[in-house]
Amino acid sequence: MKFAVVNFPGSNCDMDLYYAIRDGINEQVELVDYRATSLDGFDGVLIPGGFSYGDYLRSGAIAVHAPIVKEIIRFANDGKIVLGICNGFQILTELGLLPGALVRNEKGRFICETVELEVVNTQTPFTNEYQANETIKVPVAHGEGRYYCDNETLSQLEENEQIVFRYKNNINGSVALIAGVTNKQKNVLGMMPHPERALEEIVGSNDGLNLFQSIINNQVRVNN
Amino acid sequence: MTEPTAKQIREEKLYQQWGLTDSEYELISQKILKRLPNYTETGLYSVMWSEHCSYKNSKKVLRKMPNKSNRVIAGPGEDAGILDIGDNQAVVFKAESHNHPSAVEPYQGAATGVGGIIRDIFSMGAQPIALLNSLKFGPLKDGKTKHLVNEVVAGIGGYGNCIGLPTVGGEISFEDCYEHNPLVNAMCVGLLNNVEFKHGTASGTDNLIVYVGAKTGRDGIHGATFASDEFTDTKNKQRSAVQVGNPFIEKLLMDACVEIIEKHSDWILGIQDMGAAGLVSSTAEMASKAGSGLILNLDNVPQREIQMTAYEMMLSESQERMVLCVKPQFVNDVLEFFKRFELDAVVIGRVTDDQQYKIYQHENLVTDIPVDSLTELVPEYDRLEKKPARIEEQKDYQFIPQIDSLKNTWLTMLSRPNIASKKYFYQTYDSQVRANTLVRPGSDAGVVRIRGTKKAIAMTNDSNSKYVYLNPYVGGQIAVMEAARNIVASGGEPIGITDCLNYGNPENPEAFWELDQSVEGIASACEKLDTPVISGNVSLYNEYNDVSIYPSPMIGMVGLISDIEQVTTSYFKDAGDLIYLIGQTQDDFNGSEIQMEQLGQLKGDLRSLDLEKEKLHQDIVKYAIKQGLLKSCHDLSEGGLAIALSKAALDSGLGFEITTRLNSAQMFSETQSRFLVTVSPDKQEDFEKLIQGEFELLGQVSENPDFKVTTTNEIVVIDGQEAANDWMEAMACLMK
Amino acid sequence: MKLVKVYVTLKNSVLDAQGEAIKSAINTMGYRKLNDVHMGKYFELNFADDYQGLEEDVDKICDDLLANPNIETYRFEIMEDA
Amino acid sequence: MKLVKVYVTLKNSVLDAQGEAIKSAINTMGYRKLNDVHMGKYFELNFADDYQGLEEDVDKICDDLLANPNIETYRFEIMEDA
Ligand SMILES: Nc1ncnc2c1ncn2[C@@H]1O[C@H](COP(=O)(O)OP(=O)(O)O)[C@@H](O)[C@H]1O
Ligand SMILES: [Mg+2]
Repeated sequence: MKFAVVNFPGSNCDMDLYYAIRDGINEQVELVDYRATSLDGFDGVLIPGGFSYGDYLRSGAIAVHAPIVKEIIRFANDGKIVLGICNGFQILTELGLLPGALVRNEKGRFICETVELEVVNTQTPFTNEYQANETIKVPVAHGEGRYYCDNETLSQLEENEQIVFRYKNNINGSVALIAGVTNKQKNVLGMMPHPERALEEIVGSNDGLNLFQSIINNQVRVNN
Repeated sequence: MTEPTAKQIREEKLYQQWGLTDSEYELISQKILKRLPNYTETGLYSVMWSEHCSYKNSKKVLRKMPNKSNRVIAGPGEDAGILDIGDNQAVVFKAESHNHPSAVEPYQGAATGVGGIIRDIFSMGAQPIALLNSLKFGPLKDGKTKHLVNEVVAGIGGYGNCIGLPTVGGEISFEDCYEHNPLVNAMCVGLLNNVEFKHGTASGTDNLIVYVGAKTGRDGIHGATFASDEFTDTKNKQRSAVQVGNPFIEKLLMDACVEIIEKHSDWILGIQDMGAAGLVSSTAEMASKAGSGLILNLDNVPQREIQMTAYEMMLSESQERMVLCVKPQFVNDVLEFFKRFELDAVVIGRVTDDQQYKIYQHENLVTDIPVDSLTELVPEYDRLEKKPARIEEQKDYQFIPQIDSLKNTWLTMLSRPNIASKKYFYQTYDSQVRANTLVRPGSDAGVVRIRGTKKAIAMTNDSNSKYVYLNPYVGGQIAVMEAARNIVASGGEPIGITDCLNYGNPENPEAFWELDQSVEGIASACEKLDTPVISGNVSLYNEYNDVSIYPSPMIGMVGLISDIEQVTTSYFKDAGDLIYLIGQTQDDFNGSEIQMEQLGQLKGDLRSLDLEKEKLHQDIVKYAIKQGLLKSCHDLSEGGLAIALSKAALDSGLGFEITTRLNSAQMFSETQSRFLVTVSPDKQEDFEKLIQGEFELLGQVSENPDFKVTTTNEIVVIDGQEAANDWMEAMACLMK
Repeated sequence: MKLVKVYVTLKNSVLDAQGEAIKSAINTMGYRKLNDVHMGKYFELNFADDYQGLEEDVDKICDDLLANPNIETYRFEIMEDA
Repeated sequence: MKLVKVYVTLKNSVLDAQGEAIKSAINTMGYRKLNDVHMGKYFELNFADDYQGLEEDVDKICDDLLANPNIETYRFEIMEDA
């Protein structure tokens, strides 16, 4: 598979994702500039963490107006794989590709810690390598990671099994402990935790590897 | 707006308000210029001749520190020092203090401190890879200090998190003397792949000076006490001197500078950040190093505010700006290059061969002075020294703690602010971005691997000013050795240091003696370890109402881990592992945390440090780690053995059961040169054969989280959960 | 120049963590007769004098950028000249 | 209830990083007749009706907490009842 890592001004986990693909799962990957207007030739788009445009207005709000974004929307609507991590998740909600919003942590402070997540839905292109209800350890690092949606949206999320990851402990005050959600079609995932920081035991955990591996598996399955 | 004339400046001695002395002013007007300096020129001299830029008070002392080793590629005098780590790679690091700006405006002061030190690293052509910080505050007893702490920590996190560099280590401590004069020191470490690149020079006639980054405003023009009511009617508008950081722009600037040096070093001759004293300091230093002259045209400088004077523009400390010296044939390439990063880049001047520093504004020549007179001709001072009376008076005093209940004292000590877990603070720093962090805050040193190699870099910030206060020489040695123990315990080989020397007024002979003595101590320890001092920073005049802070040298040490397999952490790993104490424990309670707890003040002298023994113990640990004998390793510092054991246990969720030859009081002794290590039972023989000499097998790590301790005079069981609560929650509780 | 003032506030259904924190800080300071605090954003935008269809455009700018309709509401005022 | 509206803005001479970022975003969106943007904070505080000396106290609250006098200025309005 060939992945694009979309780089916005202020993205700072772009290389982490790049290495995750190149060294973690040995697939093709390229950085794509926010001014680009085409994603032709890519099978998956990854939107990295960081502080796009300084996150100066709201996290992810300004990035939504970058040229590449139209193409990301088209890509997602074609049913292709889109993954947004941390700031990438914030951008996807700002874009409306994912429901809800990410607001300031309940305690108001930035939090960097390795947390336990429950894999709620293993029937997605991003989680098929995990066991049902498996607990995984993945780092978080965010100040605005509290997932919010209204009750109606929440019931829809539950009904459509869009909730993919939940925190074991509610570190930031998220609605229903939500750490990651997909769109209805399940080809777009946004999550606050950083699986790309959990690829090797030596950095503390390799539980994130299966997420990337799942994407590959899914592709194989689709192709067959 | 009318500026005072040159004559007025002399007659009304206005230069004094800028910090120039009569004799300095005379030197400038009579020997150097042979005329009276005008307003702008006087301003340039006043900042360039300040202690901060010229080190005129401390130079003599600083020369005592070793700065050579076979790894040193660049030492003091550059934006940051460079050490060879093999494979054509080098580490670049420096620490910087931002004490006064943080006292005035804590969030922005701390944030711009971090931003400034990062620029020092990437202006050397290095990719910054990690941040550390050392913070000292007054006791957390009132809202004011809590606010200060909150804002400083938020500023440090805010900048580092946004720019995307992991903060992997640091320290926070609390003493009365910092109540009105907090210390905020930040360190940045970078990795250099282009070892050849010469940074920071502006040489070659007709090469161009290019300005890149944020626009210039009236930020941080402190010296401008001049700019009082006489010549401004919009006083308040003019006076906002606070620098505000913009980490978003700095991220662009960092990426651009690293890339231009890596890929296009042939386009440029030099690159330098605009730090303290902004434009003047960066350009004058570049020209002076190259032995060239310079012409600047201020009309081209990007400006954020209107009607700025030449003086204001030259001295502005607006953040996130760099200057480059560019070969004329590549100037368009350079300007285009930065445009790609959406950064403003403009030509503001060119290099000349007359060694004069000339500034034009609105077509007037507003400055015309010899370049060297700004950087080289600064007078150096030999300050008076006097040993403070307290030192002689307390020479023979020895504090011995009174332990009525080991358990109670143990728990009390765990929750002391200087000992309690600082996670409440450091968890607000992203410590993992870039996915290279192998050891996060919480162990002895932070460790970051170098991707694509087996190497890793260990780094730490250490300072225990209580020791330095009691005995500056030994205290200085201890600061270095404690840092080294942190590196060694993490599996690293110490290779060099940077420092922030935070002291009181150098014109006070006692404060100057403290500076001199402690630097000698630092120097002797560095020589022993072959760890040169390759960069650093001096912050003098830290006092309030004529009372100085404790002499507070902060040591930032970097170590090389040749194989990531050797990375070692401080916490226990498995139940059943054997716990050893390396080093002998004596009654060392002067300057200790338990002295502060029980006596409420510092008193007495320190035992002199046996550098041989210290080095030996470090070597033993290094060797044992290389042999794969240690499962955990922790250096003993504040609070002694009791605290080291507790931390190792609490971070692992395990407990321990020990019996020691020490008495209960000695559990809190702070004797130097000690390590706490654990060894798997099957390695016991190998380990004991190796260490021989001074060690004690204390007992074992236990599955049960309780601490079971037998001293020569007591048997106690401390509830692991209770200990965890006291240690983990103390900071959050105090900050409420 | 036309000055536009924009106010963006969180919807009531979204917990205003900052507002809560400020409220408790104000209480700690000793002011006890405070019922609640909400924190929002305030923008001043200066447009050219001859701007046609300003109101409509500002509305779009708010909707598309300055506020996130999932969680926030906005209102604005156009000051005739400033 | 007495509603107090507080507006906190950066002093003119202080770099407004947020305002600049927003301005260039609005430009990218195609609205070009924008001269500048400033971003500030907006607070609504609800106090008890019978609050004596409200104005003075709000002033203190602003000075000590809501605004950072080093870099910001503030103003407020007391709405008689809300
Ligand atoms: N301001 C800070 N920033 C980052 N890490 C910190 C900070 N303060 C303390 N730490 C981390 O907490 C751990 C314990 O620090 P410290 O109490 O100084 O212990 P030690 O005496 O073992 O060095 C270290 O890993 C240190 O890096
Ligand atoms: Mg320490």
